[in-house]
Amino acid sequence: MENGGLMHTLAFFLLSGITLAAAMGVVFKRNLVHSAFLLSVTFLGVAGLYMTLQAEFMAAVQALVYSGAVAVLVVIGVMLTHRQQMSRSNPPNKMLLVGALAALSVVGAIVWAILATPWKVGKGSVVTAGDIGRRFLTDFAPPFEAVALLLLAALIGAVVLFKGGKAQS
Amino acid sequence: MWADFSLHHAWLIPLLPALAFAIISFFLLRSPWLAARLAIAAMGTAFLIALGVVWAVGSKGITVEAPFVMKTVWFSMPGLVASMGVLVDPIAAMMLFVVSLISLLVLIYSTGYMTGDPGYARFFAFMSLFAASMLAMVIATNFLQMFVFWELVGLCSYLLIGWYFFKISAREAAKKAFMTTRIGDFGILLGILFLQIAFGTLDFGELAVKVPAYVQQNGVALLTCVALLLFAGPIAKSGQFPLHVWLPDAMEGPTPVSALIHAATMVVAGVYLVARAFAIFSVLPGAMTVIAWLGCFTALFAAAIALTQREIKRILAFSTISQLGYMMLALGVGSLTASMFHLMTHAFFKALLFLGAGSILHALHDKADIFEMGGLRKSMPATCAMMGIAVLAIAGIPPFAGFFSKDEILVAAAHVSTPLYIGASFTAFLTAFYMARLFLVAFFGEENPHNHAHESGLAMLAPMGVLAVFSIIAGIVPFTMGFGDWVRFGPAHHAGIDWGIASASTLIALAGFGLAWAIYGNGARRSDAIVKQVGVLYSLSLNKFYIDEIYQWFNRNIVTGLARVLYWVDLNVVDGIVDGAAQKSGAVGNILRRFQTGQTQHYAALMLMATVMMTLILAITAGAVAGGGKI
Amino acid sequence: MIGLSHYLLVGAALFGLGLFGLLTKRNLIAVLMSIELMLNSVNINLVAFSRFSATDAAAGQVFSLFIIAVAAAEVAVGLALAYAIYRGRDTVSVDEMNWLKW
Amino acid sequence: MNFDALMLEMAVALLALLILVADLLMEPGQSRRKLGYLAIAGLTGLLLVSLGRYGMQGAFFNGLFLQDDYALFFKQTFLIGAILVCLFSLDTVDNLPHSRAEFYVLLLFAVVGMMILASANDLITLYVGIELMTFSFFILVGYVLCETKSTEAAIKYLVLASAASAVMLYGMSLLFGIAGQLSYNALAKGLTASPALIVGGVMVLSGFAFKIAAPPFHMWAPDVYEGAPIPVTALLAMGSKAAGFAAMVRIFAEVFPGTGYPWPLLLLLLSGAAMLVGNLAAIPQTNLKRMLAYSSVAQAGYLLTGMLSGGFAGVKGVLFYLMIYVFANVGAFAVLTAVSRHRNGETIGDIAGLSRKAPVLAVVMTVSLLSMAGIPPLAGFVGKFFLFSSAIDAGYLWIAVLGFVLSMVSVYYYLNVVKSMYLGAPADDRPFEIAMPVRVTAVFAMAATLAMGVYPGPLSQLAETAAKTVFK
Amino acid sequence: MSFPVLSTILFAPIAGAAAITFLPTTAGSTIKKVSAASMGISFLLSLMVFFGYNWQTGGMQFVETLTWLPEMGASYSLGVDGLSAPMILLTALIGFAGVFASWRVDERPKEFFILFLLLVAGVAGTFVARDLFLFLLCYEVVVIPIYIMIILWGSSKRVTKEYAAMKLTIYLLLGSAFLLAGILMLYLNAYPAGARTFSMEALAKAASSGALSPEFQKFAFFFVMLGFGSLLSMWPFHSWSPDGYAGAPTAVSMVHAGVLKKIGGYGLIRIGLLMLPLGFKFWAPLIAAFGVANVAYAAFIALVQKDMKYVVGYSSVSHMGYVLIGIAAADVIGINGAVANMFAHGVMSALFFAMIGHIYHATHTRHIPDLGGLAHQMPRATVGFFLAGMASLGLPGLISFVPEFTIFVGSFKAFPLFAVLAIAGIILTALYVLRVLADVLFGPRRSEWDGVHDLHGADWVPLVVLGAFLIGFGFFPSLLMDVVNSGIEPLTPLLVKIKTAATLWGGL
Repeated sequence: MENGGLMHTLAFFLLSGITLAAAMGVVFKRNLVHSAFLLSVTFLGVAGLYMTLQAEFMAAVQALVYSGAVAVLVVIGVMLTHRQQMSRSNPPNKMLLVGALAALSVVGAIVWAILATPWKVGKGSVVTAGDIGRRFLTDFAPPFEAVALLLLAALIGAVVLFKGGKAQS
Repeated sequence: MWADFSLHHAWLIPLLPALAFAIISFFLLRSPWLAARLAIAAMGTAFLIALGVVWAVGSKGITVEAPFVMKTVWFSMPGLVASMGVLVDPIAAMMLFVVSLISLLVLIYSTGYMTGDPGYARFFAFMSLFAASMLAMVIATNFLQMFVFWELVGLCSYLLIGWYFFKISAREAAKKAFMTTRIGDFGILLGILFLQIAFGTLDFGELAVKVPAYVQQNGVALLTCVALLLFAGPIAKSGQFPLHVWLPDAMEGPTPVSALIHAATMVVAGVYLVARAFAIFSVLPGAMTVIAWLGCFTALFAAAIALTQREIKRILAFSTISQLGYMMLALGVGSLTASMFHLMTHAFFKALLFLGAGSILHALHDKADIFEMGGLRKSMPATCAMMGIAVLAIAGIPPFAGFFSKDEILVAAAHVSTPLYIGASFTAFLTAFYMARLFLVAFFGEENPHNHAHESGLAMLAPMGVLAVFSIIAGIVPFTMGFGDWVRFGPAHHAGIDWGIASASTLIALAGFGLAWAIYGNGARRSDAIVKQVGVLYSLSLNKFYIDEIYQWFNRNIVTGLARVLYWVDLNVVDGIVDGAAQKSGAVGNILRRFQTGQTQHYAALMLMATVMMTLILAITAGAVAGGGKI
Repeated sequence: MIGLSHYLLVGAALFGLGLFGLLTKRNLIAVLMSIELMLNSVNINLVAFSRFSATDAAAGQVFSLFIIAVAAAEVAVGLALAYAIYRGRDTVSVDEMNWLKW
Repeated sequence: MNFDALMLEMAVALLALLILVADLLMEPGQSRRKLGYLAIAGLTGLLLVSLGRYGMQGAFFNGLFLQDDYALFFKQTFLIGAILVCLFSLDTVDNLPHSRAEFYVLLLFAVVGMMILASANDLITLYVGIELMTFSFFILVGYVLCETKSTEAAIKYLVLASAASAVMLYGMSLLFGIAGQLSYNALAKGLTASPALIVGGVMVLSGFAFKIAAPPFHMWAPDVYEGAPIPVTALLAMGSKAAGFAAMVRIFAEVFPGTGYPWPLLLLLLSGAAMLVGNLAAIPQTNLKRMLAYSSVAQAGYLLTGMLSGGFAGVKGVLFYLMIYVFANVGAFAVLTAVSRHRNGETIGDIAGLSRKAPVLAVVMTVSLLSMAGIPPLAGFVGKFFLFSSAIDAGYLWIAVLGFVLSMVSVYYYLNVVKSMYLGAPADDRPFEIAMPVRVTAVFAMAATLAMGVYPGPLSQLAETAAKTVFK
Repeated sequence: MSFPVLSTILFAPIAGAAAITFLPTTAGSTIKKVSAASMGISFLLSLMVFFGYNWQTGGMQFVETLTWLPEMGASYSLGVDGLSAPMILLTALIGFAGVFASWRVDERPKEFFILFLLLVAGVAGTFVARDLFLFLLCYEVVVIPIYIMIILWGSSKRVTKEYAAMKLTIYLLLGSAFLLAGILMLYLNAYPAGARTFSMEALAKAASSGALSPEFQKFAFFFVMLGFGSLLSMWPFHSWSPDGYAGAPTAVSMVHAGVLKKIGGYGLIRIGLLMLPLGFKFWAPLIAAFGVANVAYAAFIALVQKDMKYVVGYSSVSHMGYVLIGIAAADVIGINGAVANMFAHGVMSALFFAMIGHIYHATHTRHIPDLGGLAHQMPRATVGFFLAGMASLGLPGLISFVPEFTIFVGSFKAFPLFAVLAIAGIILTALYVLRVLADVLFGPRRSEWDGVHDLHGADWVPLVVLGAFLIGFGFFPSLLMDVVNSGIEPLTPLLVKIKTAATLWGGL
């Protein structure tokens, strides 16, 4: 998807529309399962946006990891923890007004920052998977190792929390 | 040779009794016999040295203007040098002689009077301490040293008045004495501070030069106030008008104490202070008139009260206050000689009167009301005779001591202002009357069947005898040997007897005796009814013009009242603020704690609000700082 | 012509929705989902910046890859905890988790 | 690519994996105490090795991972903290119903996270360091599954930490947008004054404020500290706070000063709020862990004053204070472990009469609490002295006065604990047996606090050299 | 001095405390002997220091220095001059008497004597320190031992002992918080970043060399005044002192009233006057006004107190008023008097508390209306009580007359009105002292106190030791005044310089 032209604009609006609609669905739907599915739709929308930004590797990883693994995990989580009526399984709490106020004020601040800041938009550059790979193992080697440890820790943690629960119940 | 030795070792006089006090209190508390002998021995040697000093002063011609002075530094710092030392001049010599003699006699007397008292040794210790501090005050070279021993004397009077401390009245009397003298000390202290700051020295010699010079340049106003402040001390110590209330209550102490301290020595300390600093007072006419009039009024006032008192020691106490008024009057009118002369003679016969009263009380087991005595002349002839001599002396009947000294005062008063003279004479009349009343009621009339009196022992009568002799000769001998040109201030005046005033005063005294004989002559009981017709005056005088009650009211309501108010303020206001602040911070803590609702989403909302707030703060301040500069 | 700010605005909207979900959803898993949304919006920002204005573009995308990894781990641990609390107290609603207070 | 820089981190990670494997070799029922000793031995060895590495300067991975005295000092703080925590919690861990070895593994992973944070010189390493540490703590906090309080605490920590890190990430993305690069020195040059910088900077600051529990971002601390098991609370109070400060000081030293915005003003507000909220809210507390949580919020306030001056004196104060805070904390939590094992409760009532039953522990607790309050001759006094003198030197007088006054107010609730220990009657008369390692740690912590209070020379010189590397 | 005298004075009690930790809690008498021995050593050495101090030459003697915190300019340096020689003697004296005054403590004696010895060592440290950091360290180290001693061995009469202990501790610590801020400001502004130092001489020179502007000195001194004022129980900050003393056990109130309060006065001179002269002069009228308030206010309240310890507590507040006025006069005589009065009041209040302690131990009550006529049963205690009463009255021949007189002379020039009001205070002091003496000692014999035992064995020591100083320095004041003068006289040029400096509302 080259940058200029009508096609790109059309794609952008379509994809962002899908993403935002799905996101609103995730947040406002009462039924947890619907929210879970809408969540994976959001992830795919975002992957599409990456395509419009010529970040093919990112789009692939997004689609694979998020909508693949994360969404599935969420659905499993929903199944594990809900036995009663699904339609009322995702109610809002009593803080709707306060929550809305807080969220709007933060978004307002961010929008003010985005619009008022003179972003120096350069000629832009496209990043290939090769560049990313090389950077991973040269400059960002310590974080890379750290993320590995982190995933291991999460793995052990999940196992401990589950196994512990079984032994106890 | 002895004279030289004693002059140069005059500081031994106070030191010996002080050593006696130390030895007794540390070692001899449980061996009374030894303690008494040690005290008397020490006092005796001190008396001998005093005689030596008198002899030296007489032979060497040391005068008031050129005293014999020895000084050492007590403590010093830049701007304030305090020294201790010995200053001997005719006035001091006279005082040394009188004080050491009477102390010796009273100590001997006490061996008899105090037998059987559990604190016998302690009594002699305190008496020696008193004698030491009195003698040390007499030879003081500067105001500070005098003030130091002035307060020590006050302490001893507190201890000795409160001797029978198991009696609440004695305890309160001691406290009252100390407090009243303390108020006087406040005055002296202020006076001393003025002198120290104005003249940089407290030495009598230097002040005698500097004060008159100062008065020449910038007038009397400030110095009169200083003088009056200094005079506040004598008002308290010598029981002058407003602060005399403690002296009658001081009779709670044992009689030897009253004889020595509240008749002969301590109470005259005030007179001695004014005499010692006469160079300052004499150049301040304003102060002199105040002293004179206060003295006269006190004399009259005390005599009026003494008329109606029923207890023997109270009568003598008021008579002392009155005689002290006389001495102050003499000083006020400018005659140092008359005042000192009367001081000496008064010391002898007043001590004798008190010792006599002591032997009566000793015999009648402390029954003090004279109307319950009566007819003691038969059972106590010696005491009666000696008391008679003393009464004649105090009334001023020639040739007894009192006549000469009182005559000097009347002559001096007459020269200055007639109203003072009239007042003084009328007081002389009252003195004669109440002394005669005491003598007649106590010794004449029929025997009171209940008390079976008996004559006191030799230990008590011997000292009274010596005092009786002195009461006779202490007037005529010094008069003839020119006491005037020995103890004087300014030119020596050889006033012979001014026969006019002398005869007038003798007649007045005899009139007093006559009136007393008329009223109390034969039946003592009936006589009191006559006196009652005088009505309100009688009750006023009996209750000492209610001055005691006024002071009590003031102390209870004003002082303690204010104390309670301040205590309330301290508890509720000062502490209130402190505890309030503690409560408040605890309360704030609780409020903050309540914020912790436990709801995760409340926390998240608060965090986001904080982020937004911080953005605003930064945007505003950044805007204000226009994008530059550090806060 | 679609510029940097368009993407940033989409990101901002997504971030706002995620935030709203976090604050108002009673169910723990819904809260986890909202957190995922917020992380996604950050990724959009990063990729957009690396595409339009970054001098070191690759760094942006590397950063977002790390974020994706961490987000995945987070969901795993989150669900494990949700399951643990569900087994302990039979509820996953965040409101009732207020035993620890004051 | 030089792995020498990563030596410490890799060694700890290897130690963790070693323990994981060793756990598999042991039968299920056997006590895991030996693994604990293995962890302690490994960490102590590393600590001794690291002592020799002072003076080795160097930026590796083209400037994204720093190896300097500043980072080394922090790493030693983490190591000491971890060693002492492991030491006094051997028993606690041994009595856990399940997965005892994994406790040590996760603990070591947290230590690795902290170390990476200390050396991070770019946003990615910073973020990953924070997440690694936080994730290990998520699980450690929720470790006691039989008690739902621990799980609740873990959930609260997870939700709030993820929210905070999401906000921080957004801030980082904005900074990346402005500067175009991620490493600190590049950011320092690239950041131009603009609204995005304000929002981005504030968001990053909020992330840090959450990590060091400065109000109004401190709400999670009391609940999580109370819910988590004691060793984890101790490590949270020491490790995570210190790591937070390590990264925060570096950023506020290199990245933000040039941007022209009054960042110290925000730090001032945070510091004041921390002292006020921390000290005042602690007064009514009865649960000791909760009280220590509020007290650690207050300590964050004192530490923030060190950052105001922007000179090496302030940073030296922060480094010194963090090190002695480790010892004070270890002392207090060691005693708390012994008490909670004896009475399985951590309220003031449970600690009553401790001076009769275990006088040594009572003295240790008193010394640790008073060191936090800043009473001489304990180390806290010297630490506060450094911090507040640097603040006054930079002109912020009133925050120092507030600091002094409030640390004296803090003496009030510390003395309440001392009072109950010395004056209270012991709740029961069962003999009070103390495990040897707990006793050793407690006495060692007290000795260290006293020694550094009376003779702070060497540590303050060490802190000064470390601080000078960040601020020339 | 090759042999480190001052360090031995400082560390003898600490060594004693350390030795006691190894003794079993049951060995009560050995504990007491060890503490008596260690305090004895430091008492003898301090006697040697005081009488060995060559006051003709003056200046710092028995000096010792060790490097401690070079980069902060703090060094462990000890030394004694005319100002601190009497104070260190006072500390050791009262510490020694305090040990014997608590010879009857049999409940947890081990902790009691360890804490007590640490307390005395801490206080001694403040007086011998020539380094401000060491001063601050010792200044605050004493607060916690006092707290623990009050809550464990104290007595709750009007207020619970816990309240009294907490109030005392937090009040003094808040005061010290302000003091720390003030001293930090002084330390930071006296010398530029590189050459900072804590040595007191150097800081004193900084003020005279003009490094500190008058405004700064006024501002910094205010903080220092708050700190030392609250320790010295200056008028608005005095409310901790009566409760604190009434709640504290005998030995603690002896040391606290006797010595700890004097750190306030000593600090006001050493740090306030020497290091911030213009600030001192500016605030001097306020200090004098508070001093007068101290004297009158506390004296009146002492009049209506029902508990003996409260009477002495308020009396110590009132006596500190004199010290404040003496210091505020800012002239050699006044300050000489103030320092000497601090020593005098220390000895006097220690003896007072020792005697009250004995009476309380014997009769288990301090309520004045219940007591009375104790002279019958306890003649020896009466002598001690009477001696202390007379000394606090300012009776010549005892220790406190000469200092008080010197204060009056000194302060009369600077603040005539305040001085007169203060001198009126001697009447009020006499009133409440005599009231206590009369109500407790004299009066009719009460049968309920017949079985009461008088001073015997160890109880004699406080009376003999303190009494010796009361009378000794009373008859020969130059022993004390010369040493103090040698410390204050070198200040004359400084005092002359600040004589004309601006003050709060002009001299009164």
